[in-house]
Amino acid sequence: MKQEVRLAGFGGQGIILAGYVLGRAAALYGGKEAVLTQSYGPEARGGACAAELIISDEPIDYPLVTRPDLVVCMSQEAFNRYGVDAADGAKLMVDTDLVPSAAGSEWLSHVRATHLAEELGNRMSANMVMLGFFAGVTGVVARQALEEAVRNTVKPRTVELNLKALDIGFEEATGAKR
Amino acid sequence: MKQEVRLAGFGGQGIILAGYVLGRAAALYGGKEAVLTQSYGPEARGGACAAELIISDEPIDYPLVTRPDLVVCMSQEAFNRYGVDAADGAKLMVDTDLVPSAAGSEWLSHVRATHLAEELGNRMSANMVMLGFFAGVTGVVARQALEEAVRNTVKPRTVELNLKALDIGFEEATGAKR
Amino acid sequence: MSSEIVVTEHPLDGLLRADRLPHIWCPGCGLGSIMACMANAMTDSGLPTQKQVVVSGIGCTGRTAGYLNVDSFHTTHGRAIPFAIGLKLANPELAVTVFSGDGDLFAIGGNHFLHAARRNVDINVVCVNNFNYGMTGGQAGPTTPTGARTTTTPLGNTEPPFNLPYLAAALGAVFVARWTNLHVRQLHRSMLRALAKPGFRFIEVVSPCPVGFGKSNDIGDGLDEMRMYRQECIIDPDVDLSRAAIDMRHGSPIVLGDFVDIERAVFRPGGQEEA
Amino acid sequence: MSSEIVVTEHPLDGLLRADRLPHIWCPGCGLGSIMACMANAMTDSGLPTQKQVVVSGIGCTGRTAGYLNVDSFHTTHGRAIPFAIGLKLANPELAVTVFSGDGDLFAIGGNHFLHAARRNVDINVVCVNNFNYGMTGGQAGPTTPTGARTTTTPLGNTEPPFNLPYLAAALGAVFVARWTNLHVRQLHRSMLRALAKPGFRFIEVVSPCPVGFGKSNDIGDGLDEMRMYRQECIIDPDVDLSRAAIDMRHGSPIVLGDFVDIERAVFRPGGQEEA
Amino acid sequence: MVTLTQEQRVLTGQHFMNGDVACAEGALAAGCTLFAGYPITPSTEIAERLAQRLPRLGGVYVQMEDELASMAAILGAAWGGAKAMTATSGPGFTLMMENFGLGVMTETPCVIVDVQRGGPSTGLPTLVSQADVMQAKWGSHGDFEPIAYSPSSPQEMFDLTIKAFNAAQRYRMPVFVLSDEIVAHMTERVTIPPADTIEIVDRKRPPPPGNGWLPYAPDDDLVPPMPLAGEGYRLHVTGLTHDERGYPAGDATVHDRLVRRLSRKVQVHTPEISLVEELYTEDAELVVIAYGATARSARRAVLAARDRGVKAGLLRLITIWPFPQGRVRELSNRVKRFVVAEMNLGQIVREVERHSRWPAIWVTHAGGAMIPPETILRAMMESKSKK
Amino acid sequence: MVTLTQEQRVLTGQHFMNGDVACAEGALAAGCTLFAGYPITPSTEIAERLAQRLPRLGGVYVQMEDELASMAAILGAAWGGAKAMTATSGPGFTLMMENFGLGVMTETPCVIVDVQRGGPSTGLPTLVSQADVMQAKWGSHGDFEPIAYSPSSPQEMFDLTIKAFNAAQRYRMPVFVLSDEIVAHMTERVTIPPADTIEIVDRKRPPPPGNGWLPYAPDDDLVPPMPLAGEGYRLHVTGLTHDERGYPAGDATVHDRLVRRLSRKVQVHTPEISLVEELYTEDAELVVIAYGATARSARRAVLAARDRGVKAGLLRLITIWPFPQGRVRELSNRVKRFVVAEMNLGQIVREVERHSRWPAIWVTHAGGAMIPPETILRAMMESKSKK
Amino acid sequence: MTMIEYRQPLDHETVKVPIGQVFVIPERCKGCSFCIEFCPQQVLVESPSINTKGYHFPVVAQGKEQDCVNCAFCKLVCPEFAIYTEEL
Amino acid sequence: MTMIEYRQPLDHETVKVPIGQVFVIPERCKGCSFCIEFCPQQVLVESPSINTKGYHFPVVAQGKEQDCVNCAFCKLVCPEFAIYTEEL
Ligand SMILES: Cc1ncc(C[n+]2csc(CCOP(=O)(O)OP(=O)(O)O)c2C)c(N)n1
Ligand SMILES: Cc1ncc(C[n+]2csc(CCOP(=O)(O)OP(=O)(O)O)c2C)c(N)n1
Ligand code: SF4
Ligand code: SF4
Ligand code: SF4
Ligand code: SF4
Repeated sequence: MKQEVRLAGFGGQGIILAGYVLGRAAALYGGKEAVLTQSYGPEARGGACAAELIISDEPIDYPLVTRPDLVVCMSQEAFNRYGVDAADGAKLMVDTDLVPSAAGSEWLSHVRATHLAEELGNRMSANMVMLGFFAGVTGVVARQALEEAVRNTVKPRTVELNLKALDIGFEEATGAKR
Repeated sequence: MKQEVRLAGFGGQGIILAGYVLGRAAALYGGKEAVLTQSYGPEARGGACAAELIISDEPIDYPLVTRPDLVVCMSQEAFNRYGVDAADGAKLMVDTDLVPSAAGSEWLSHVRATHLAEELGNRMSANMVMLGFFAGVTGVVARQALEEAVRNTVKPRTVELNLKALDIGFEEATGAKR
Repeated sequence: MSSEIVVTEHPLDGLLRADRLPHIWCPGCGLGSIMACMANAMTDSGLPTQKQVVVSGIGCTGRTAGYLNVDSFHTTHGRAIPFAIGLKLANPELAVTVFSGDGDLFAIGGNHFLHAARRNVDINVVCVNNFNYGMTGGQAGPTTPTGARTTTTPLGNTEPPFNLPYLAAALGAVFVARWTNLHVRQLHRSMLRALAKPGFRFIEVVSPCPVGFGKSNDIGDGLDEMRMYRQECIIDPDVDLSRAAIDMRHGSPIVLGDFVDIERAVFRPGGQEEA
Repeated sequence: MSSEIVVTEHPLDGLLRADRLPHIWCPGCGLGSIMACMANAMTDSGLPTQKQVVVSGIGCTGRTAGYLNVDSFHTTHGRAIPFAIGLKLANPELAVTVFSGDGDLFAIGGNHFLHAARRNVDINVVCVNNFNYGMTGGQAGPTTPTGARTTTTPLGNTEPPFNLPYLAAALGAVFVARWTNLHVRQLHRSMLRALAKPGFRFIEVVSPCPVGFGKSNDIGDGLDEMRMYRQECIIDPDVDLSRAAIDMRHGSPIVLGDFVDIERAVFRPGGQEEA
Repeated sequence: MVTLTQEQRVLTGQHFMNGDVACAEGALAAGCTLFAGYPITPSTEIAERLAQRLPRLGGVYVQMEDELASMAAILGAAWGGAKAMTATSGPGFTLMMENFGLGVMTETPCVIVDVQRGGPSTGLPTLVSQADVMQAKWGSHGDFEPIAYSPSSPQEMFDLTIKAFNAAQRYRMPVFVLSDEIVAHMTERVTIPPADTIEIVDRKRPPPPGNGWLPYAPDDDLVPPMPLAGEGYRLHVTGLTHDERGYPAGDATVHDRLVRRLSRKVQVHTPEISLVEELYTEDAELVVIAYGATARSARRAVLAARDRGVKAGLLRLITIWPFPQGRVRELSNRVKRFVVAEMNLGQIVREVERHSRWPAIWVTHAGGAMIPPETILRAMMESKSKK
Repeated sequence: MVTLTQEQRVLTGQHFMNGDVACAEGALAAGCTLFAGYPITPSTEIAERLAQRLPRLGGVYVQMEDELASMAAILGAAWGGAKAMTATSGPGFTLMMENFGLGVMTETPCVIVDVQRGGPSTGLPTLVSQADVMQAKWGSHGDFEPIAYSPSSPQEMFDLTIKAFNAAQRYRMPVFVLSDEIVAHMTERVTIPPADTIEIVDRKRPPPPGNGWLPYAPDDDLVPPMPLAGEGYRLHVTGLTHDERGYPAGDATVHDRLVRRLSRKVQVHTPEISLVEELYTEDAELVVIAYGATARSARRAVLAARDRGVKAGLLRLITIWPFPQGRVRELSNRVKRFVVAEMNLGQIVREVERHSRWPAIWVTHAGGAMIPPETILRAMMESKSKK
Repeated sequence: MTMIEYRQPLDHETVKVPIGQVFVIPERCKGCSFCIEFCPQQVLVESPSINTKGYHFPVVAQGKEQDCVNCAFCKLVCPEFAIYTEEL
Repeated sequence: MTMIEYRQPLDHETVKVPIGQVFVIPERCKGCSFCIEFCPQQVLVESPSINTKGYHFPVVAQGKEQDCVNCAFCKLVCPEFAIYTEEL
């Protein structure tokens, strides 16, 4: 089983960190192979930004995502660009408030990640809310693996906050529209 | 007919200039082919110095002197180094006063070039005295060619002096020991 | 008389490669402000646009050459000055401005600055000092203030930075100034003065790099850094330049001004007689 | 008590690679005198010979590394300083002296000087200034006085030379001096002072290159140039260094002295806490 | 002499790391005590990691004013006793070439990492290429024989950096790690073994000073032992042609002997140095040769070809230099075709052709993106059908 | 724009000149208006000659602070309208490589003379080698296809410098003259023809500014016309990968297209560019391939071999790059063996082997002295007897 | 505290100053707020709506329609060439 | 005119100064005359004979055998390490 994942948004949202936590969870605590790549380059500054992962049970040779199975969009721009992946059969997840144009669409999963993070008291945790949601919806990695990855990745004093955000995302996933 | 010539002395004697005049005379005014090479390198500073020429009726391919036919020594050091060329059949010419160890040797040509230049009023003309002598003894290039080369090489105000020095050398050659 | 009018073109667009906007610079980066001053000064200088040339090295600042709609050269890292010298010597009619970053001009490119200033080559140099290497992601450079954190000085920079105006003046630059991207009016005027003079002219422009220097040093965004300039800068054209180094540790001020404006024989290549 | 005694060994031979003598330097070249001062200073400094290291670049002066019988490195043109920095940082016990030419240190190598001085790296730099590139046959360089003739400035040099002590001082060198190869006693003492200090130390030594600069400028041989030094030099340690440039056109003096001797925090690599 | 505290030096365990960071950790695991460099995309994270790590371990991170200085500094550092390293990319690699030559000539051990990006010139600063491969062999004036490792994964960034340090010490020379932007920037699992299981090679040490020992007289392995500054040997080290004492010798014979030895000391050890990985080459008729990131595409292509019943194999070059000419020669006697895939306009394929009996199939791209497996597969299938 | 007075520019007549001086005169004859350089043995006399000559003709001689600056300055000068040149040797050549790459990428015409001396590193500063030949092809990061002339005499230093200027203008790129210390320092007769008989090529000029003309859109010959700074084109010139407007484009497809075109513009013109001299190749069984100073030894060896009844021939490469692969292939179908003689450890012989059907005989020497004719002759005779 | 220089007549308190019209190119704005913060007359505020990139561009504050003195500071300081003024 | 510094007691006119012995290595000398010209006591002159390279090395002038004050200036200034003095 091999899955290609694309997390997209804009600089400053912690997209790359979310990708890293996901990959780490899969590769170190989830018994899988994982490779993470990301957009680089000056054109990416402050603008669009994406983390791409392949998560697989087999060793991974070609490391780049070509046809993502799972796509997360955390900005309108990202959705404009990657929404089409759905045509290729990808499952899409969006932050409802950040992708106005997707509002009400039934064929993708919605979560108000940023909103929920704000409720939690830290807008910057939206990435973890989204990650929890993503994992809950897709089951690509186990919850414990993700938690372990968070614990070993973020600064000690922010572990609790991030785990909480992850939780919220998982909970949302239970009731998420599929 | 091809002849290999080596002019040797120390820095400041005008050895390279003499070589240049000889080569130029042969190549531009003497109807011959000529190539001039010289010693370079920091080790040559202020110390030994040599100009080497091949003068030939045919085009010259390999440009370096390997077995000189004609050797001029204007210092004891040069003689110590190149005197042995005589063993290979080279004809040797020395400035008598500068090569004490060769004094009285019958198998080479002597000329008091520096002494004669001093008599002429300019020690620095010893190179041209020697060149005149050399040409007179060996006939490698015609006198007119040499004179033409001098005229076109040295600074205008020193032409006369240099031609005079050349003359003196030629005259010496007439009576030179062979 | 009314509220704002929404338009799609800007009066400076003619001097910009407007088809390349938006530029790649981050929100809150000061580079755009400084380029705006430059574009204004080029327009206002009275020099024919056709004869104005901009040469940049590599870096965020170096991208300026790609946005100004004049003959513009985006060279290699550190080599804008010698490239500019070649241009100027080959065609003395050109008005050549080098527009580049502090790392480009003073880290890898320091030697060319040294010699160009000594020779008093007839070029104008605008150096944007954002206290770090922006393009590569915020490493320390030779202008990073002592104590500042960057991605390569996680425990604080142990080195003293160059005092650029002092260095330029000591080398004999005929015009030397320092401003910030907040002092756009003075900067614009300073640029005009520089453009009007022959010889080696140098303007340092302090500018925020919020994603690099700003972030590492908890300054906040570009606006916050500019607020800091408003707080910390003093204008003193007569300052003893040897005391004008930028030291952020002690809350000592950033001294601004047009510091030097002298005449000195302009470089002409070896052996050429004066016209 | 008697006339001279003919011998075959010299008391400094131990600090020389005597098997390589005579050196390649021309008769009348000042380099040997300066190396003698250096050898004496190294001996007299009290520093263990084993820990003294000499690093040179390329040029006639650069050959010094090959004659001093200590650990010595003859690197590439212009790169003696960064090589020396690597040595020093890897083994702080070493006492590292860079001994090289004006072209090596200030033409191609200028940038490294700039940064090493700014950082106050703990190395000692001796620069022999013979006003030209000796090794390559007497071309103009950045220390060639204005108006001087060389093989590449047949009509006279149009550029102003660096004022090396001023530059070094402006960059923050902790010890700055200038002497000539005639002032061997003072030079020897200056070298001793430099060897005893931590930080970036700089000594410029003016020296004749009779086959290059001397010949092109009708100065005569090395002795004649030294007679000129006797005539033209003044010792003034308190001179305003900005006025200490060497200008041979106006018969203005060559100012000599130990000009700067200050304390300043010595470079320690990024993030290392002071011991 | 600078030494490292051992605690936290080797981060034994499993990590999810990008190639640049893994390279930095490999350096520390190999005993790197000094890094001198100048930032450049896409190698900068190596410097940044070491700027964080080295000072805390008692080592030296120094950021120089440019790449010329960086290269000179690591040479100096090596003579001061450091295991020294720098990291750069295309333009910086070019600038390092002069002092790389000094390192070759003076036999100075150190490691240079080049993370390849699109060139020539500034080209594509953030995107991949493999176009500096020939430059590693020919980029400095004069003749020399380099050693260059080509990692295909973050794990290999770690492993091969260690090997590069060891080769540098063993053969006394600057050694290259020729990485590329893809491998440097991708994040994967990296396993760091316990410190005591990591082989570390130290330079051969000479007898104590003073017995007429000649610093540039090689042992039987053609490598001279290496003294350090400050030990009392009164060394002279020069980039000029030198004799066995280390003294300048402006002589053609000495020069030829020296320059040949410097090349031969690598050539004779090619069997120990050279590393390749092979897949299905035993029975392959068509062998793809690739290295670095491209080898990952090649692997996928070979597997796909096997699926289609083609007897395909993969020869992955782990060392690019010295080129494994022996192995290529052997294979060329057996297989029918080589397909060489690389992100440049054809560099290693030239070496392959020199050592094989027929022209190879060139799969090239100047850079900016990985060569997709499909492109390689297509070339393989076409070559089959043409056969 | 700087222009030269015509009087005394071309010193028509016969001269006894060394190669360096002849090179400088060739530059002037070709219309060189600006020289930027930094002295280095054995090329310094080129600079010195131009320092004497250019200012008196109204041209520009500027001595820069190093070779990095020199190379950058001639690129700038070319955009200012100059026919610009620099001259250097090994270490300086290495330092020029980064901005040479900028010249390639921005298609900037200029001439770089490298007078080869013994390397690596400082090596043998005053003695000959030919060991920078591969560096001319691979010395800068990324892929490119150079043009390099290899003179064998002072006369050719003159002639080929002119050709180099012309090729630079015609193909819009930096062009190399790869000389060597022997040819540069030997003095021979040099014949300078009348100015009006010397072919001078000027760069193709674009249509007047303002009609949507694309500065990096090539003509059919793959070379774009070249505007100058100050003419009103509002050019943007960058070393980044760029599109036909000259604007940065961080894209693999644009990159591959651009880099391939830059190589192909040389490759497709190889027939016009490539120059060889042949001696007795019509019926030769054994062909010696050589260039530069070594070709003079080779000529002597071939003549000597003929004297001994061996059917020997000489293929002298006048252009080294682009490598005359076509001619080598043709010959390889006819002759029995190639002997390749060069003052390096084997560089061009590798190209020869790639394009011929059997290994060549390597006659190599790292440098410091010419390869004597006898050495080449011996190799020829041995190869005969082994046959 | 430094002086930022605005173009004002020395006696600007008493003399009638020129009145300016603000022009904005919303799509260019990256929301840095330089113009808003440093307008000497505090004429500008963030727009309530966002542009396609998601930034709040500057608009003239309610009640400040007559306050722009056409000093053009915003034109010089805007890094995005997204705002300028003209004399009315 | 500059001061070249010699090591002399301040009261050297009245106090007995050390007396030096000159040692010469003739084969090293390149005849630059630095020692001869700048010896503060003018102790040295050119030798009548030449060394193998042809240079006139320094010898103590006749009548000056007691004049060397062992200031060691010649030792420092000689570029060839061809002369030195020792205190008697
Ligand atoms: C030879 C070389 N070395 C390194 C780099 C990488 N590099 C690109 S820009 C830059 C520094 C930029 O800093 P600065 O000049 O201050 O400009 P900024 O980006 O801060 O405006 C560096 C190190 C390069 N392009 N070329
Ligand atoms: C990269 C490089 N460029 C040029 C040279 C040639 N070169 C050797 S020494 C030298 C200059 C020497 O001048 P300086 O440093 O003043 O020393 P001097 O010989 O006068 O003592 C030059 C240009 C070189 N060796 N390497
Ligand atoms: S990285 Fe810094 S300097 Fe570069 S565009 Fe962003 S803010 Fe500006
Ligand atoms: S060339 Fe000049 S500097 Fe070099 S050894 Fe001779 S005199 Fe001294
Ligand atoms: S200054 Fe420009 S980019 Fe910044 S908020 Fe104002 S209009 Fe927008
Ligand atoms: S100073 Fe030395 S080299 Fe010069 S004359 Fe005296 S002994 Fe000879």
